[in-house]
Amino acid sequence: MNLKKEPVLLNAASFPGRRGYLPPVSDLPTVAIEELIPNSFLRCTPLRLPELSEMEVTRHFNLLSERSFGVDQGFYPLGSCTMKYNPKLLEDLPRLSGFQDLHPLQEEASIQGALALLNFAEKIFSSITGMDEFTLQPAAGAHGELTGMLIIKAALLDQGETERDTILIPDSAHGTNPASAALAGFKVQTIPSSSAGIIEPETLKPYLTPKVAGMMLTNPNTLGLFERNILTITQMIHDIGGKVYYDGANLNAILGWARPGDMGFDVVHLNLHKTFATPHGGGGPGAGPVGVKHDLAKYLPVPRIISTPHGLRWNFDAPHTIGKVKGYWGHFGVIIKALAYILSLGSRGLKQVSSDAVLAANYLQTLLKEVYNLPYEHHCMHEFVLSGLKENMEEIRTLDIAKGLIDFGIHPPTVYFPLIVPEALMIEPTESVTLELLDSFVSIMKELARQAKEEPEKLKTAPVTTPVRRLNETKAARNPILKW
Amino acid sequence: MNLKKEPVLLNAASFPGRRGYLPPVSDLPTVAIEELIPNSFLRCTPLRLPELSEMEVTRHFNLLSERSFGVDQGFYPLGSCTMKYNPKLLEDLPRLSGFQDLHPLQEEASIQGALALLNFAEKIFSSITGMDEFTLQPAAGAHGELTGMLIIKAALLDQGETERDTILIPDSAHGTNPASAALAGFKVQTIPSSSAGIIEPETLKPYLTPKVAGMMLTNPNTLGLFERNILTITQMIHDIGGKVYYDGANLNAILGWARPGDMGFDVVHLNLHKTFATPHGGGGPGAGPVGVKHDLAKYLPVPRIISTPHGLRWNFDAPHTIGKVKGYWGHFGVIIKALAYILSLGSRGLKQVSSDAVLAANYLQTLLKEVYNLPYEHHCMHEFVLSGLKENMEEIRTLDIAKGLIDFGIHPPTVYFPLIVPEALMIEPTESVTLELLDSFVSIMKELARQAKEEPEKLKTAPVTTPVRRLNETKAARNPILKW
Amino acid sequence: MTHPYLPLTDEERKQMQKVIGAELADLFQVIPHTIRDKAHFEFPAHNEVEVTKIFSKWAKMNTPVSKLISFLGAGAYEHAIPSALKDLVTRSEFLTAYTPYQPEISQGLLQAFFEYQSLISDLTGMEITNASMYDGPTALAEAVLLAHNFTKKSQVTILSGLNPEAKQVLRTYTSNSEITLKFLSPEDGDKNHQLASALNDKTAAVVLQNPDFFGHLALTRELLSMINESGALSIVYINDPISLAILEPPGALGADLVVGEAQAFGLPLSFGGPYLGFLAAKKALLRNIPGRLVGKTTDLEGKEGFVLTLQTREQHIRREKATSNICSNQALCALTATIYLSLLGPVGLKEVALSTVQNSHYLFSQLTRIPSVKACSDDPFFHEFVINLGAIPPDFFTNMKRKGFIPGFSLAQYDPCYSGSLLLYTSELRTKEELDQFCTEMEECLP
Amino acid sequence: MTHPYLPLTDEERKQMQKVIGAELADLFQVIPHTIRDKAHFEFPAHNEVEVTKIFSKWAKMNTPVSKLISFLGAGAYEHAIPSALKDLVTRSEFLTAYTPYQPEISQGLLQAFFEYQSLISDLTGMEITNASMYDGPTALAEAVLLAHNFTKKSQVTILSGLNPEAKQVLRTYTSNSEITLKFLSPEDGDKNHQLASALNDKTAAVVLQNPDFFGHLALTRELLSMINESGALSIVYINDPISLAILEPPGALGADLVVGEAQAFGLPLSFGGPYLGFLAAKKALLRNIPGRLVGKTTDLEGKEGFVLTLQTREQHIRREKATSNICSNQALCALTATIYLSLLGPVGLKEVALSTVQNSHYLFSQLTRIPSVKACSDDPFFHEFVINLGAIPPDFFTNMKRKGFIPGFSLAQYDPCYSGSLLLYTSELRTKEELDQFCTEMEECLP
Ligand SMILES: Cc1ncc(COP(=O)(O)O)c(C=O)c1O
Ligand SMILES: Cc1ncc(COP(=O)(O)O)c(C=O)c1O
Repeated sequence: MNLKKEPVLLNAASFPGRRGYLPPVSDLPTVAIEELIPNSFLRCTPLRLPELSEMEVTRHFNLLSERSFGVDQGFYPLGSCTMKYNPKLLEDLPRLSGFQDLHPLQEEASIQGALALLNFAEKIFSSITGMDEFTLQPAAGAHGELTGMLIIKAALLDQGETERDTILIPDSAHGTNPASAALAGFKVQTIPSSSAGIIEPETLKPYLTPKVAGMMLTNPNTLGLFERNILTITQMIHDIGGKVYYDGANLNAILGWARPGDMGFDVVHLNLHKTFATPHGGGGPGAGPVGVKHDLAKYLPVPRIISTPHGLRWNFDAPHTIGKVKGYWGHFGVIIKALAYILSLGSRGLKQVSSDAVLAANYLQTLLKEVYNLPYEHHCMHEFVLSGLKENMEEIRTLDIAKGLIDFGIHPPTVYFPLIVPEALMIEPTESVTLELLDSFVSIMKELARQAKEEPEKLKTAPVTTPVRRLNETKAARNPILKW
Repeated sequence: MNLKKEPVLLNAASFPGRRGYLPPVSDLPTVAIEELIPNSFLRCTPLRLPELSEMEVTRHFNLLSERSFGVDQGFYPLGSCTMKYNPKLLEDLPRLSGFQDLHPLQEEASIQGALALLNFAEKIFSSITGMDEFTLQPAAGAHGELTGMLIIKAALLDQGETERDTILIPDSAHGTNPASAALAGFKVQTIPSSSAGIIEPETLKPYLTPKVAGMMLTNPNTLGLFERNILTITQMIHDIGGKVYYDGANLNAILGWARPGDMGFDVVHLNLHKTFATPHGGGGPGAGPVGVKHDLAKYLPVPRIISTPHGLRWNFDAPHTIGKVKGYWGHFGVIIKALAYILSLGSRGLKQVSSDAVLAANYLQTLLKEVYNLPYEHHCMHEFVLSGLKENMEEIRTLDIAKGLIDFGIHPPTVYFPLIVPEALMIEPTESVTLELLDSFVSIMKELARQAKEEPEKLKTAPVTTPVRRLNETKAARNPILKW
Repeated sequence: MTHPYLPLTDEERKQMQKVIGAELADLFQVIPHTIRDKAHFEFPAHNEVEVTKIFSKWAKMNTPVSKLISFLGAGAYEHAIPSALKDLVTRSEFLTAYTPYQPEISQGLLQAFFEYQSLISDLTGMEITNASMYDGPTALAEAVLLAHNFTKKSQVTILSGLNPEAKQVLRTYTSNSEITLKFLSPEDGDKNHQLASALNDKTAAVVLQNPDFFGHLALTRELLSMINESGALSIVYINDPISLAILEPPGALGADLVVGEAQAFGLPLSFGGPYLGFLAAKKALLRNIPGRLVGKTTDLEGKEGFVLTLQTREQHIRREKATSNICSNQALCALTATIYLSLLGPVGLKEVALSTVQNSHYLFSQLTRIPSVKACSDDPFFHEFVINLGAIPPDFFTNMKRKGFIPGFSLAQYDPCYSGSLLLYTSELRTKEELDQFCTEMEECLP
Repeated sequence: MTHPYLPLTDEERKQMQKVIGAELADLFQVIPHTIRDKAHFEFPAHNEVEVTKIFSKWAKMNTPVSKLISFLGAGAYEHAIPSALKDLVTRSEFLTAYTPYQPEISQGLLQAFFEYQSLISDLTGMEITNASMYDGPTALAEAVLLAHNFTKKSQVTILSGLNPEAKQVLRTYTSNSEITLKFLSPEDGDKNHQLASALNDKTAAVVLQNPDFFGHLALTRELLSMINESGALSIVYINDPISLAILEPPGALGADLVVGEAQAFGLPLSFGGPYLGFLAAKKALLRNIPGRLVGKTTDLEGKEGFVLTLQTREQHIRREKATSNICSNQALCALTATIYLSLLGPVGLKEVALSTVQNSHYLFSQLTRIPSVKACSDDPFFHEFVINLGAIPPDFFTNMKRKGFIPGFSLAQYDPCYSGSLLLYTSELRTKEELDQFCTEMEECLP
């Protein structure tokens, strides 16, 4: 309890001669460093690092933690991010010494447990998504997208399809989709969503040129709407020889109800840090395993785990592989957590997860559309997008609503995304919520609508309960100060 | 970051049908409980416990934690309590499975490590205090006092000294001292401190009747002053056949500089949760090992650890023992932490601990006596007591100063103790402080003195930055509400 | 000297001495030099890695129950501990705080202790609960002292089947008081008989453990009303309060005081401590109960909040006349129990209780099929029971350990008259397979 | 269904459906039934104790380096991790937060990332550092793409001694770009020679690892000025940034980009991840660098605070024209490194660096006394070095493991031409006794 205290920067808290840790030191007779390493390589620039005692470091980061807000602190309906509860059990398991102290280059006989775990995780992910084979290497969702795009590229090149250089991407897509496609060497063609918020086959048709390498989709899409034409769409892309990529960010909507593999997707990534409850950690690390259908399996990154009479082994022998996308084998620690989550819920539990997530989103949508604009009048899946206030929208914008929520102890929804919805407020409650919490969120959102009408100044200057008020982002960008 | 949110009570947050944990359950074919336990014993009163999901429990206790204040949050100069930093290493060690999962009644062959650890701890405590033998059984300081008093009682009874029923205790003593003596069956005689704040031999002399069983002292005493006549005092008590007890609460002042055993004390308790950095945990658990001189060793609680050709063993065979003062062997988990602290610092480090603690206290005393009354004009040891403000003391009391500190993010010192100092403010900075912190504390204390003069109302209504303001303690006591 | 726990640098130390106007040595000058000269002890400092190695070595010299299948109970009980518990209880705001004497800055801790008091009161069926005691045995001792002070009577009767640890502590605590303890034994008949023969108008209190140390269910409304009618206070001692999930609470049956050991509520075995004593009572005893109490009140703006209350009972105010000398208690352990109970809830706690009952009754029935194993009683029991092996074969414990088991607690350790008897406990953690395997191995190890 | 992670009860679900005006099944009606019908997969749920058992079994099937004395390094380094680190980094406010897009409620995280940027900039001697990359290899790949985009040139020269993991990832990342990679090898001469022969006016960047994969110190001001003069960007790759405690920082020598793997800053080995990629650059490259940046600014009252800044470089705004596709990064790992560096400080970090250097040089000198062990080079090295055993005896690794050692990394795993060569690393954790014992055992296991 310390919000009054202003944390200074570490370097300002430093005092020469203090220390926070005594590392073990060599017990050999001391040799001057100059006798071991030529002087020319040695540091002459002074080494500047903060000097603090253990207590000061502890207080500093405790103080910083008190100025941060996680799922454990309160409601976090951040659309597209699936800020569900991160069960504490998940944190204990990667810390088992048999996992934590394993070097990535140990010989296979000493890592049979790790290989078995990874192998099992691949199979579980396959069964959940309806895909045939998985790589666990990608570090996050965007990294999975890149991996998937490289796989599609490799497959096309392999077939001599060098002309196919375009990836179709809906205008509602997350920015990582076009960015990943571009990084893999593709051009990006944006496909407009219909007035119903989804992709219509007729809209798509004109874009199906021989240049098309494939399409990226998330389903439900970022408006929280299920692409009801998905079978037609994937068929259309397949018919012209393209591949379809599934951005797994929204898998939490359909767990146990539908599988991307059964929708015709060729490549899928998962966001373990969304759907499978591994904590976001203030921005990462996540993990973005990628699953493919049989015909693309040979392009997956190396190594793959294979079963041999001598136990499980790494197999690097894959002539068609796209290569490695990351050092070693992926975010092992994150994969452990996701797998523990999956095993804790079982298949029935996972289906209940998406059922509850969808129920909670629709409940909020039903009650909030009374005072906020709902651009697409359907039932939603696990999230939905509002388009600002019904009244006084000129004066009070989505940003003001977001900041107003902070003063009620609620983390704002995603704002101004997807880009196709003006004044977008993207709300994803997840399945972790109680009904009381949903009801109190609705009251607060309505109270903010009332304030917008009756005391707009209050909202325009919110938040007031935080250690700092609204920050000048333009100044930050115009005159970047990026270090002390 | 959540101070705006008001935590409701657990029972109010409960909703039927929710659960926070799935325990393992028997995999035997289910048998109705009535077939195993007669109905007459079974619960018919409904079982009322809160029903919450894991996330709700997590958020509830996170929220409660944000309304609490520990050493990790900021300066905690709580006199007599030695609120030093609790190193994080200490928390890791009791959690080793070889300690944490040890049942207290396991056979000795399977607990040799635990016995070796305890045996080593006894020896280390002996060397630090200059005592001969230690028991680790007492659960806290007061419990150590009771143990020590019972030992003295047993020794006297053993010598047929049934008349000796009085324990002498200075008026500056902590309340546990008289309470413990009384609990052990003694009468308490209070000895007044001199105007210099210590016990003078002449003052003591008249109390030295044949009824005297012994004396309890802490040295330095609770005024932070070293009892300079200690050798005379212990000699005087010994001369009349009494025993002298050392309350170890203030050992942090003299580690490595002086040992109670060398001052003539017969029995000593330690507060591992003060001197040896084990965390207070919001009020406990602590540990209060008791050391004695050879002649009293046979009265120590059973069992004692002995070394045999078959390894270390429990020895219950002690005909003079006072018996057990606690189930099993003491606060094993706390003892581990204290020992780790001691080993981390070594003997030189411990002496530096008390040197720094004394230095910090004198530094504060020197600077604060400008604006606060210092009743005893000596250098202090590890703590000192102020007697309210120099100016405007009628209006602004010690309590107001304490509450005023809270608004600056500082935990108040101990107030109104010791009882012999009017408007006492008892300040113990410990060795964990930086000089900046001490200086900023001095400025704040001076700022409060200024406020007392210039805006007394502000102080009288402090704190204002806390989730609640000053609470009505009279109402709480008059109409006790002790459960939901 | 610089050390991670000692932030002052030599330069700062010098500066401070200058401000004080004295050298460090001067500050210690007040200590007689004869004392200072003797203050010698010497041992090296170790870095974290070294300290960890030292303790790991000790830890490895033990064989914890996590490496075996243990049937040890006898007052300390292995139960599953939820993962979320540790994370919450070790939040540094809780862990590193002192007793919440400053309520404005301690509402979180105070609310948690208020919740603890409420939970224990509800579970035991009592009106008030204090904020914790050192452990079960000391809680019992304090309850007995309370009864003595409240009734002004001196005889205390302890029915058979009290945990020997509690017996011993009770003896120590009352050794210098006017209290006389009367320990009854099964030879004095069943508990009704024992009580009838012992109760008189000098009786301050009767102590009754339930389930008793041998696992038997002993507490009835009749026993308690006999005690109440005599003018004595009834004190019920509970060793595993998980039993309260399915047993009628002593408060509902008329108990005056319910005390016990709540280690089972989420605290690890930890070789015997720290554990958690609880003490619950009827409202009539309020002014007599030991230890801290948290009460609800309002602040100067009328907002609800919590404070330590009725402090005039306590040592820091009442000194030698206090209801007890206790100061530091088991606050963090009480917080642990509070979180444990919040996570388990009524359904979870019942599941744990029922599973332990079911597992132990199965084990009892399977073990007593072994020819050399005799049941010691067919009275109803909770999750512990006694078997008699006639004589325990030499190396029996060693052999069973080699096979991976701790086959229970040899009662002879407390009392030679029980030689040949084992007290066994099974928790919700055991599977049928493990129980069956244990019975097979027992049969092999026994003649 | 009730489950600890699913707070809604069946009754609440019904109530919600009523408010929505639709049944649950209706909500999923939009999914074509042919899809729904196929969505079958089946596996059981497990409670915490069961899940823990499952993972413990897997964990026990491994032999971690904590059970052995390991000389494996090669890009992932065992170092002591301070106890205080875990406690701080797992504070739930950090652990369970998303990317700090809402600055008012995220000042703590933002400040920590600003501190991370500052620390890495200071250590590497660079002007700017981003808020983290996935790992060392991907950070390098992004740096190369940056150089290509910035210089508009396409040739990239990689001097010998780059970590093979980084090589492979670099190949993958650039496979569909205009970039051509030129990997040089020791056969092309020393690094000066390699550079001289490869550099031309089409060179976008030169990549140089220091210490290189074989442990050698390679980075000199001359090399960097040759690169800079050619108009190419110099990219220095660092595998264990603890080396920066005692080596002259690349920034001070003129590097344009410094990237690498910071696992050594307090992250456990964890079988290869999550680790921490860092990317530091000269200010001139600011608008081109990938990933998040935290900047200092002021709020509407003029108070200082932190925000994510220059977001127009990033994918969520610039989409296919973004400097990179990275979104989630390694935030918590960057926080870990920040805490690690705060605890270690300059003195601690130097001690670690010096100890690893001293231990490894001692080991080198002792090992190369063994007749069948040849030093592969007498160039100066940091804390890793290569020895050649001629041929590695069959069962050599198995035998050494039985004796409790992992005798380093067999370079043949990356490249058969290195058969017989071992890369060895020693950390500050090793004692002289362990090193001597290892040498004795090596001598025994080798012909
Ligand atoms: C729809 C969608 N796709 C992709 C991503 C990128 O995932 P990551 O941040 O793991 O790289 C996100 C993350 O916010 C997302 O919401
Ligand atoms: C001087 C003194 N003696 C004794 C005690 C009692 O110690 P404990 O709280 O561990 O029982 C204290 C605790 O505050 C104390 O300050």
